Amino acid sequence: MSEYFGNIKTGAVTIASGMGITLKHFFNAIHRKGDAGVDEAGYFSQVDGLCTLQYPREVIPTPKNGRYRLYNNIEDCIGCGQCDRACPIGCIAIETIKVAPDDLALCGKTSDGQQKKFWLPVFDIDVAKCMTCGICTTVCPTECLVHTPVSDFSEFDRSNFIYHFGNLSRLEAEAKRRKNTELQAKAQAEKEKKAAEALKESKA
Amino acid sequence: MEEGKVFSQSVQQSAAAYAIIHEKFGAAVSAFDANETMPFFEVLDARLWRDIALFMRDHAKLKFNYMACITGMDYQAEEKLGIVCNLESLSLFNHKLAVKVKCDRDGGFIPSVACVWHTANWHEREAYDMFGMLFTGHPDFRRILCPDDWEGFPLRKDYKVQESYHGIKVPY
Amino acid sequence: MTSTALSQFSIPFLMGSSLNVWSEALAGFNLFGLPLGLVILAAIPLVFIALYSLTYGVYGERKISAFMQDRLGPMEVGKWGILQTIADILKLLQKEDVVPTSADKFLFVVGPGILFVGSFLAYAVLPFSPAFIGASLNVGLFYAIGIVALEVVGILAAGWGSNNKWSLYGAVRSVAQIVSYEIPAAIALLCGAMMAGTLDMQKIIAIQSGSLGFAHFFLFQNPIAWLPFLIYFIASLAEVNRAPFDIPEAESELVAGYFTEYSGMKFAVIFLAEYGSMFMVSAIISIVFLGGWNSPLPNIGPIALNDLTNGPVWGAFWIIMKGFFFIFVQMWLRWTLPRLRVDQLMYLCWKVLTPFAFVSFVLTAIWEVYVP
Amino acid sequence: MQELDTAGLGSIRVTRKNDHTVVIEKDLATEQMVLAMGPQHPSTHGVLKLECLTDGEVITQAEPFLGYLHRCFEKCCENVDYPAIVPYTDRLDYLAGMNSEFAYALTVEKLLDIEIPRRVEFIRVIVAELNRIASHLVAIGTYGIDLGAFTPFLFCFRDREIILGLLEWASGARMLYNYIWIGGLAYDVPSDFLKRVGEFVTYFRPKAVELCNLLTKNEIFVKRTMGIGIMPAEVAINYGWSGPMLRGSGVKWDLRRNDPYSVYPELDFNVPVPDGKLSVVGDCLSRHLVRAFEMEESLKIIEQCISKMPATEGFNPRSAIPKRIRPKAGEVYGRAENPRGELGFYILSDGKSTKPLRCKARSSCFVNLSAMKDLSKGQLLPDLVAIIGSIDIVLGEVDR
Repeated sequence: MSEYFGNIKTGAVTIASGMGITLKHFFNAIHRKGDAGVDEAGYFSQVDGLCTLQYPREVIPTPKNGRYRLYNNIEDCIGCGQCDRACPIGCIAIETIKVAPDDLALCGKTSDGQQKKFWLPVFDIDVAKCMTCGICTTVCPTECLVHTPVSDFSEFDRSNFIYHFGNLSRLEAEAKRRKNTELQAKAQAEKEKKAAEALKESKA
Repeated sequence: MEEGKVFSQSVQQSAAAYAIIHEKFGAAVSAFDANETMPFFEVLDARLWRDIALFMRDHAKLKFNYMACITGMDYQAEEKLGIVCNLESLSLFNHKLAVKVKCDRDGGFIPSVACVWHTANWHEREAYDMFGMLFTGHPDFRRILCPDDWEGFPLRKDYKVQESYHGIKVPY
Repeated sequence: MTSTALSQFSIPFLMGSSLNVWSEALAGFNLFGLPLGLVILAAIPLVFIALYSLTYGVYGERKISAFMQDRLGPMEVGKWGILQTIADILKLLQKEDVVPTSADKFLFVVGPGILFVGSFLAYAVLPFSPAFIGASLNVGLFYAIGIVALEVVGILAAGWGSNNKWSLYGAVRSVAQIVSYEIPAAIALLCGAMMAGTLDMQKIIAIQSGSLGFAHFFLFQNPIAWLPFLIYFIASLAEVNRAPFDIPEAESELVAGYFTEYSGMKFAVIFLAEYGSMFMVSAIISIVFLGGWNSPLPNIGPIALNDLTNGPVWGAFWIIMKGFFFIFVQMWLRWTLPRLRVDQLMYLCWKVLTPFAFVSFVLTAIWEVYVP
Repeated sequence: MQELDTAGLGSIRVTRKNDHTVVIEKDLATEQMVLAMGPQHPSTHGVLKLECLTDGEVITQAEPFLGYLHRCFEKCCENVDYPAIVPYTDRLDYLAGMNSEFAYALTVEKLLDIEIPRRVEFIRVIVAELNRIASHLVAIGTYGIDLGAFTPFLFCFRDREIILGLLEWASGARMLYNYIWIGGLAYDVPSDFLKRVGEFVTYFRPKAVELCNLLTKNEIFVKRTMGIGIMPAEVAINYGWSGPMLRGSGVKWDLRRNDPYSVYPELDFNVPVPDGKLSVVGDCLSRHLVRAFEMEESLKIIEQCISKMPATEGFNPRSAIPKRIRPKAGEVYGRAENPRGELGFYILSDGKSTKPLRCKARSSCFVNLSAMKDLSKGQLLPDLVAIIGSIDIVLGEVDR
């Protein structure tokens, strides 16, 4: 019999204490917790209250080193392809054209003075496949490929997820390729001429 | 234990456990490979694997009552499939040991130890699902992760992905 | 609303404060011989029912649950999300009304209808103010207890009709629950009726009126009255499938219980029937134990608070406020407690509530007979 | 005694007694309903399908079906080199990314046998324990929802949001970090990160007590979970259970204590095991209690790590990371104590390539779930939901 009444007593007591907690939260609902980020000093001194952030209007605090949208500062990119090899998913596509010796100056240098040896007509990152692991940003020698803390980059059309960072238009790229093929053809012709002369001398 | 190299305490415990097994099963059990990261021995005669398992679990000084996992393996060089079982004695002797059992590539049989450790039930189904070695005496033997009518065994080294599954293009 | 009802009860209460003067003038207002004032007076509670149960009950629940859980609740539609429920109803209106092919079409359609009607039929007998009562039956309380059972038919039709395993579970559970919780509920209300000596809702409330305000309420008249009050409150929770007893539509087990297959307006009908019956049950408990439209404020010497705050329109205010208080407690319980299992539910009903209901019934009888 | 024909619906026996009383015995064969608690169900914690044979509310057999979230983790590992597998291990148990990375990094470091700086070890323990608390908060919150209590879930996720913020501040991502690399860390923790973690510990303690009063002590919660899904200790070991499940059955086995790794031997924390006073040993409630008390232990560990943390001058988190990770030929089975149990990695390397020859993940939820078939025999449907909630499965780790 005592177990029967004990059951009812503990039931009533625990339900009452549970309801006390929810009522305390209900009456505390007049305060709203601030929207400070965890990286700000006063985060834990904010008042305890409703902690909803109304997303489109109030922005969700992300720290400066957040790893979200990829960005490639193409001027600094030397086209080495390290990031393409390191990416576990392989969502980076790079095409490079060797810079002809005479327009090295035209191609320019990276911000820290390194001479760039490749044109970059195509540097595509398929952000839909990217899992923001950040390995490409760590292997990049000139650190031009970085993650920006912009966490909301949703698109309506899937093809917009392929980010094009290449800095050559198709025509320029065509021109550069033709120039390279000519150079190669000339170099090839010289080599044959030299080989033919060497052959003649060896015979003579 | 040929060289005089001093081994860590856990490897010595495993060696002691191996000695008891070797003494009972003799030839059916290969030499003890005392490497630091995972000491193991191989069961040469696969048909005895279930008896060895029962012996390891119930022997007074062994008491391997906890099976951590069974890993399916594809030894392409030796044209064999195999499993690696990590066994451990929980809260009794605290020693660990790994056991390897091999069977030939096509239509190979390994006796199932699902009746010795319940963990083996699903692990063996997964090993079959991924590698295709058959486990005799398994209570409920079918694929676990892939769909039942999937062709081929995905984790084999010579596995070619099927072109389409129920009309859905498979290669990504 | 019949004019006799008005004359029979409102005259003694029309005297006194300004609110009464205003409502009396409105009552007397005639347009081309048509008693327009009476129609307006009658419309107020009906508008309230439609406004409350269709919109602000749902909005209130979402806001109260949000505040209890450190959330904001709906804020997008309207100033503080006020128009949220209207937006919901419009959304549900334009949703396709899917009737599953293998469903039993007639039962599937009729189920929500019976459910909605069952929960709103009891409003006919609720006295919203001394001047207004839908139908002043002299067996009002008996009718209210009886009509609640109609919901069971609606739930069973909906559950069985949608030919879905989960709904079948939900429906069968709810039949067991509502039918078995009728007994402690009825006995607890019987204690109230015993104290009043009549089943007529108006008379029950009239007996509880007096200059001392809340002292006249049955809850304080009888030392044991808190027990039937508590029993009826718990049993009423179970009857409207609320809080710890929402087993028929247990979201986490039965997906959505008996209304899994419903979408569009049928879902809205079931959803609002629940809120309708929530208010109905709170109104009954406040009528029987807390003196429906009587104001709880006592007359303290010269300041005649009680007389100031009584009268036809004040009456409607008081009963609605008491109803809202009990609805708040129901919501408060829902967002605190986990759900009972079916067999624990039956244990609570037959092993705890019913015996205590009989005990309180006997004690009230002793109190009524021996103590003048 | 006369047998009536019921066209195969069971037997009806009518016996006439001498005083004209008639006794009718009926045992009609009621058909068992197959109920697919399918991959899309509110309380299966992910895409798990349970095919239940139900006789009324009682379940005679519940057969789990897996594979809906199988992403061929082991096949991917064979085509990607060692450091690039780390982001894949986050996606195994996506509620405890740090712990999974920790287990993988430990295993490969055993193969490489390189020496890890002490500060790296302490940072790893702090972020792993923070992730354990976050994972337990999800487990307790969703367990409350399974039984109908919505409010504790919201309190749990409000506090978990702070932990995710802290981990995002340290590693850059909220849930899938790629932070613990093989041999070190991706970045050092920001300057006043440790102070903020200390503030979090003092902030969270009263909140945990409030959560305990609201849910764990609630009589209805206790009635719904006590004495349900009882698993005795030996059978739990035989099923290969680990983590809170094994400790819930009364076996005092915690890898941080029994097979110590990293700096855990230097830290003192006790391993909570139910003693039968608050709950029946081995039932759903004791598994829940183990998780609740473990959060308190994790807070203690974090506090000790903050006090013992070496200074940061001249510390480079990537100092011990070899240029090309090409481990020697051999195989290793390394493991760590994940919030859901023992996550083990078996790695076979042939010494020549930078890609593992075979990398198997021994997932704790996969093994804990295998006992579901026997655990759910003869239970009621609502109890089946309570049992699944207490096993606390994450389908990412079950299906790999």
